[in-house]
Amino acid sequence: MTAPGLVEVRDLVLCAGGRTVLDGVRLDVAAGEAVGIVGASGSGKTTTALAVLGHLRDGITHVAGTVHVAGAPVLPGRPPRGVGYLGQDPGASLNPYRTVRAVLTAAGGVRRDRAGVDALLGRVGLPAGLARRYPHQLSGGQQQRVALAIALARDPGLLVLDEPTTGLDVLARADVHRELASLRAAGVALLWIGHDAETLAANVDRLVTVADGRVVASGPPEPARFTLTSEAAPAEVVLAASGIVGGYGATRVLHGVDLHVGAGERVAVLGASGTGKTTLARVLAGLHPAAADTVTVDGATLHPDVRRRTRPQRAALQYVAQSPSEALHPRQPVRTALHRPLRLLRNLRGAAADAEAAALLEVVGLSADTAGLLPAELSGGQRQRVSLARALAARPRVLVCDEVTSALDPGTRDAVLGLLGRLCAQDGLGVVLVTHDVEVAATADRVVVLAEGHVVADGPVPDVLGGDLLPGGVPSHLVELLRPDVADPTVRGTVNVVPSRRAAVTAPTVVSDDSPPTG
Amino acid sequence: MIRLVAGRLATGAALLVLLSLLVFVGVDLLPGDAANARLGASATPARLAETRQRLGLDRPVLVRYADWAGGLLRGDLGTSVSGTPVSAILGGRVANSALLAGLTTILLVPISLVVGMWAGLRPGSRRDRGVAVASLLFVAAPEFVTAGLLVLVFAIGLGVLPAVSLIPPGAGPLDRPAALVLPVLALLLLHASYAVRMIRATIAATVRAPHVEFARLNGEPPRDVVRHAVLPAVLPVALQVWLLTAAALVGGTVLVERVFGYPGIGEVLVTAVRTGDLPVAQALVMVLGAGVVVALLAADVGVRLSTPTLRTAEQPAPVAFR
Amino acid sequence: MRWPGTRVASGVLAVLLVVIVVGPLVAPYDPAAPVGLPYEPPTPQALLGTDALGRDLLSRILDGGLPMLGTALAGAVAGSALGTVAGLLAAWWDGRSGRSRWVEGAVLRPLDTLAIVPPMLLVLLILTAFTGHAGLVLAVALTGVPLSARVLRAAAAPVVTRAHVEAAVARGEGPAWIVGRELLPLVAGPLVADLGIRFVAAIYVVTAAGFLGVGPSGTDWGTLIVEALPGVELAPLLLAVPVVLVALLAVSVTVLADDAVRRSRAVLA
Amino acid sequence: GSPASAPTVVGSGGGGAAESLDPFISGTPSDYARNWTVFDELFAISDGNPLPRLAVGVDQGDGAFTVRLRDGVTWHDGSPFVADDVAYTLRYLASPERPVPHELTGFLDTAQVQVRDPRTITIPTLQPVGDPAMLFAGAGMRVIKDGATFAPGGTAVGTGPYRLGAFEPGRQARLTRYDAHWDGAPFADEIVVISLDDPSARVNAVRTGEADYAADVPFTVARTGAGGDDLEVRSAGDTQRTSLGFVMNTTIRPFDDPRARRAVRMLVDRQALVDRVLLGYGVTGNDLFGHGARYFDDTVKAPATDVAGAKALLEQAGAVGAPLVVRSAEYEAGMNGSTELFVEQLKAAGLDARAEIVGVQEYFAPDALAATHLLTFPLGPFPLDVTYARSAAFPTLALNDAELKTAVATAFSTPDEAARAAAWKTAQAVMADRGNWIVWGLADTLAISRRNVAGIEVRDSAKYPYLGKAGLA
Ligand SMILES: Nc1ncnc2c1ncn2[C@@H]1O[C@H](COP(=O)(O)OP(=O)(O)OP(=O)(O)O)[C@@H](O)[C@H]1O
Ligand SMILES: Nc1ncnc2c1ncn2[C@@H]1O[C@H](COP(=O)(O)OP(=O)(O)OP(=O)(O)O)[C@@H](O)[C@H]1O
Ligand SMILES: [Mg+2]
Ligand SMILES: [Mg+2]
Repeated sequence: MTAPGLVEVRDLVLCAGGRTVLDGVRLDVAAGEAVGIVGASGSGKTTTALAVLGHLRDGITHVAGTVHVAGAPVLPGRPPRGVGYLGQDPGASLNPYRTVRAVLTAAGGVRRDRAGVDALLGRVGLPAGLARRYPHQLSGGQQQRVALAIALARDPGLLVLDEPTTGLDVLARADVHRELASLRAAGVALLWIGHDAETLAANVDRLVTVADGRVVASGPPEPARFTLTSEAAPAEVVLAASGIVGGYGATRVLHGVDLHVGAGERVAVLGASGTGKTTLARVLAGLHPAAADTVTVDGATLHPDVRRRTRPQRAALQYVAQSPSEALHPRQPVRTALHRPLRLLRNLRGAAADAEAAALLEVVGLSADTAGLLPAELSGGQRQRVSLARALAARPRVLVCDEVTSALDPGTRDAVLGLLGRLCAQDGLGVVLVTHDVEVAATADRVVVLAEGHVVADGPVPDVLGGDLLPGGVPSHLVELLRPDVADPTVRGTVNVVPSRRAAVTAPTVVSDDSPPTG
Repeated sequence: MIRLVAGRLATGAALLVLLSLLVFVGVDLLPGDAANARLGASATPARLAETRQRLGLDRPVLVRYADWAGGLLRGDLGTSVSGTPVSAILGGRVANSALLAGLTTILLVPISLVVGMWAGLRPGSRRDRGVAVASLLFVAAPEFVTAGLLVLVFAIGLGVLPAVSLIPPGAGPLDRPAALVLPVLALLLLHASYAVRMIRATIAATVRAPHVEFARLNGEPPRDVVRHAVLPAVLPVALQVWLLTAAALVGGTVLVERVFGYPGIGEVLVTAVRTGDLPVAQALVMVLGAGVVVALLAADVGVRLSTPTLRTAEQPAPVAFR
Repeated sequence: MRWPGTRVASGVLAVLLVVIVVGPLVAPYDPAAPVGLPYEPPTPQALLGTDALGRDLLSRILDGGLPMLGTALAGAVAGSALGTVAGLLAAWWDGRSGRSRWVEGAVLRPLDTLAIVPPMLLVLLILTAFTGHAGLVLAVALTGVPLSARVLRAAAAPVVTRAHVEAAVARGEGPAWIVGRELLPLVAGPLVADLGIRFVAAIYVVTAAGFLGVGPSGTDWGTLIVEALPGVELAPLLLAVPVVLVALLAVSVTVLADDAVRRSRAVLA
Repeated sequence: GSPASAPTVVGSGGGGAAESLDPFISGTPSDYARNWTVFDELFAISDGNPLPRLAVGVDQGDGAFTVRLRDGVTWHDGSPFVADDVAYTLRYLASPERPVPHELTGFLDTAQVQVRDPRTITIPTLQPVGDPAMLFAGAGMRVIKDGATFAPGGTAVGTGPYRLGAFEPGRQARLTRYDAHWDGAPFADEIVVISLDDPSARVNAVRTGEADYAADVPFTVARTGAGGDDLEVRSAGDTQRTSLGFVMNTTIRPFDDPRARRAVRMLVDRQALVDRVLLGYGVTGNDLFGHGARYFDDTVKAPATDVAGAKALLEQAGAVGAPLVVRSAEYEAGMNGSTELFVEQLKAAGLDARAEIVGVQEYFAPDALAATHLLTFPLGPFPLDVTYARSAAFPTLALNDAELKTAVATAFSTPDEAARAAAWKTAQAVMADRGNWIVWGLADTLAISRRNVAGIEVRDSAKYPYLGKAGLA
């Protein structure tokens, strides 16, 4: 199984409806080697990975080239044996209609008994008690590991991993990275796709870069970069919130969160998935009902419901939502997106509004022509800038940004974060940066760490994020902070099974006894 | 789950009450009334007035409604304007129509599932397109036209099946099963076609779902993929379609019943509405409405039970009890 | 799913529409006046033969497309429009957690009441109340509203929570802007598909009403089908021509509507 | 005929599920066919004349008449038929609990009925009745047993040629032979009366051998042919034809003017309507209802078609361009079709005519009737008493004419045969001259039957034949 030259892709050309998707890809994976593939979105990473599995998605046709796995051709449609596959989205990969045990009993085409299933779970670091659950009753990390267990059920010599951690929060990501590291150590070859070269670099032997369906670079990875910045402490406080309590129905998500932001200060709110970061941001924005009037901007108390806030209050606190593709109306041009707040919050119309819109676009680094385009005609980074411009149109004092960079590739992400930094410095704008990404948090002035709806740390970036790095680039100190079993013993044992609003990110609010015993 | 069912039944009952009031007042507002219909050409004004008085039609509509509702609470469906108690008119007929609807549904389930799977597992294939077009054609043709053609071929042409549903007194349709074949077939062609279309589409979409792709790419045998990953995904949708079809069949057998002279509620329904026979129309609205409420509730419960995310939503994860 | 279905369907529909729209102008005879004896076979004078009262079938077919299309379209559009407004409002109020739910109830409860009346009964009741085409339009619309509302509500549910909708609320937009400009454009796909289904159902209602004896008189294709039934043995064309035309119309519209569903992201995603 | 079972299909014109054992609630043709066989009437109509059945004669008295009853008649349960049964029947049909008042209660004082002896009964009248036998025959009054009630699920005891066996409303009734019938034992052992609403279903049932006889089938069946060697299409004959026509509303313009009425009668192309609506299965009418009844004047001719003359008359009446609404409902096959064609004929003559097609339950709604100019009206071969009584009692249908009123009143009340005949002649002459009827056609009543079915008689109407003498030859 582990003969040299495990995977040989030679001059592979795949087309989709006349368009070339893969244009002469050449790729080798040796037995036991870990190869990473990076590239921009749409560059053909997934298509390559699936080709290695002998699978072409509907609409893709094989034009030329060969793919051999363990010496046997796999294209077209002859899936190799002994190759495990782990998809991008663990939540969607698992059969939602079967329990973990039912799936694992027959996984890999072999029947196994109870002990066999438990052993398989053990291999990926999961307790046997999980076997009775359905996929939606698992956290994202647990789902990912069950999927891994299914892939391992074939006893593969090669694992094909397609962005296995994109949907996961810091904790789950660290867990998965740990598992993969141990597999790699056990001699399983990995073909690992990601769009984040820095994270991948720490985990593979060799990195291949794909662009427009072609392999453009190949070589050993560069070491991880991790910069911690900290600026001077700010003066006057623009946003102050104290004792924020909020939840959904009877479930309480925020248990008295305090937050203050100074003028020109960037405060990152960091936390695992499902800890209530978005809820917090929405309470601040007046979009989610909160228990009491707990938010003040420049000393003035804001009504908990945005519709009951005065016009200047609405303008003073602006909220930039998570996904740039959802934040803009797909059928409205950028001009409309900017004109509406100008008209409603600043009473600008016609030529005055046009001029102001152009100025806003310039501020966020976009050309004035952008005004006529639809969101679909913009790149992700451009879209995010338009959202920012729309928020800035109100001339806010505070900007609450919810994961504004999570959907962006590293280059665009840095540009957007840079822009925010500039705005803080120039206009004294206070920024709340909600994120689950440590690297994003590292660009702020101060970090507030949220776990289980409690603030568990609040301080300058180096204090909170310093220390050793775990595989996957997560500071070990932070992992300690986020482990909630330490935080509140009273809620132990009640696993939150509220279906997440986004299927990809399902995480338990409390990790109970059957959480990974790590290692 | 029990709370859901109880709650939904209560809402359903409330809606039925609202509905009965709407229908009662609405039908009363129609031009002409039962006295007119009853007397026909012999409806001289004097006789008309007397008949109205005898039937109580001269009283205000709300008083009559209250009367009717009171009777209903005591289990009395009232008396048709023809003088016959409504319960005697409806009696076995509701059961006969339910039999027709039930048989159709029972046959519809396996047929639509098998044909839908057969087509949907190979989306875009020749057989898939064939099924799609054929089902469309059957959906587009009114069932009484289909039924008429069936009679022409199987009863008059080949003489193998009865053209009309003659059920002797004291017997039920099940005592003459041959009489059920053509009516059920006519209903089936229409409704199964619809179900096949829906199920086919769901299967075609499920086959491309990530969890199916994942299972396949990790070497699960095709038969197991269909059994474990495709079918369970289709079941909630199919259940909805089946039960909604059953709901549509409640009172939807009218046209076919008429073609075959089947002793169901069809003819009663048409006559009652057309002659303004309020007590009968009301009783039917209640019976059929209740049938639909139950079918819709069953659909919801079925979907809930066949979807793990919904089924487990109200209970904690299994391990939490340890 | 790349098959010629869509193109064929568009072609058939185009031809049918031309026949329907131009038909009344080119009909050789007055569709209401007898031109011969009943049930005459096709002759050069009456190309499709005559109907039960000796009127020219071809003229009646040509004349009857427009009323049929008019009724079906008006009913379908009215039903879909009502359903859309109700569905969007319901989704909008439902989507705002923690806020009062009574509006949703006020919008949906009457529709639920409609939904539990078996459609055939509803058709009978309505057509007994309002004879003629107005009644048909109403019957088609009312039998369709509950389902349309549900479909649109389901389609709008994922849309109402989108960030741009919240942004609109936060900056103080009114309900007209939110429902009309934020939500409506994003449910256009399901809306078109629903319209297609309503349209086919409308044709069906017209025929069924005629069969039950509550349909309007005239040359409406649905009415022609029903009128042809008693004499089908004498003149099969009387039944065959309108049935085939209605089937072609229904099939081509359904194929195109299916296509609209397939292309609309909101339904699939 | 031989003693064999002869299942008979009889049409049911809707409402079959409401069929009742009560002969006074009868509404559908199969109801009639069944009840007419289970019960006997005092007098029946045969070829337009009263035929003594349970009664053997009537003696006129002062403000009352005395009915002599047949001897030796027994009920199906064996008890003898007596005058008390008739008295009970009259009380029963006058009972205020009944949903619909019976037509006879307008003529008879049922509260004052006197039973003289078991064979004799005296019935006081509320208004003069010239021909009581005809009154009873026209009203089709069956006699029920003293004390009878007709609860659903129960049975019915009559004196008729067949006893009621199993019965399910709207489906079937099985009738078994009553050997002790006073009119001689019937032929068939059993007759099955089936209710089928849809005309095609009735025909199909006979064609596929599931039934032997179906009454009232569409004309298209006659055109297609019976569809088998052992099948035939039968016509009920000339006297059983149904008169089809329109009635002009003389209470509003333009038909308050006799010239306008005459003009329209001159316009209508009767033959064209017969050819198309009836497919030729019938003949043109002479604008008088009552064809087939005693005293019907078939010497009267309808006005000749004369479009120019009609237009001149309309001009004189000032009715040119007046809107004409023709109201119709399909409560008899062909009503709406005839209306559509009739409207086309009026339009062709330059009149502003329009058809108003409504549902059956609102057709006779008085307000709407009062506002329409013409309405379709079919009438079977009822006695002239019934025909004229009905139209006189309804303002929209009535012709307000002194001469007509006197003639009809005389015909109703005079016991003198010759005077009655003369009065009817006068009444019909008035209708022919300035009447408001347009009876354009006399429609055949067709049945499809197995050839060996014999003995089916027409009494009241061919749509629900008398089965008492039926059998398979
Ligand atoms: N089934 C398909 N039919 C047609 N085109 C396809 C199909 N699947 C992918 N493509 C196209 O092929 C190209 C490569 O897609 P692929 O999924 O391999 O990208 P990727 O590098 O994995 O991107 P991402 O990082 O967004 O996952 C894209 O332009 C995509 O639009
Ligand atoms: N509409 C809702 N109804 C019920 N519970 C909800 C709802 N939305 C979120 N929750 C729950 O509230 C908790 C906090 O959610 P929130 O979205 O604030 O988390 P987050 O920290 O933003 O997570 P992420 O990093 O995944 O965005 C989670 O447990 C989530 O499951
Ligand atoms: Mg990819
Ligand atoms: Mg969030």
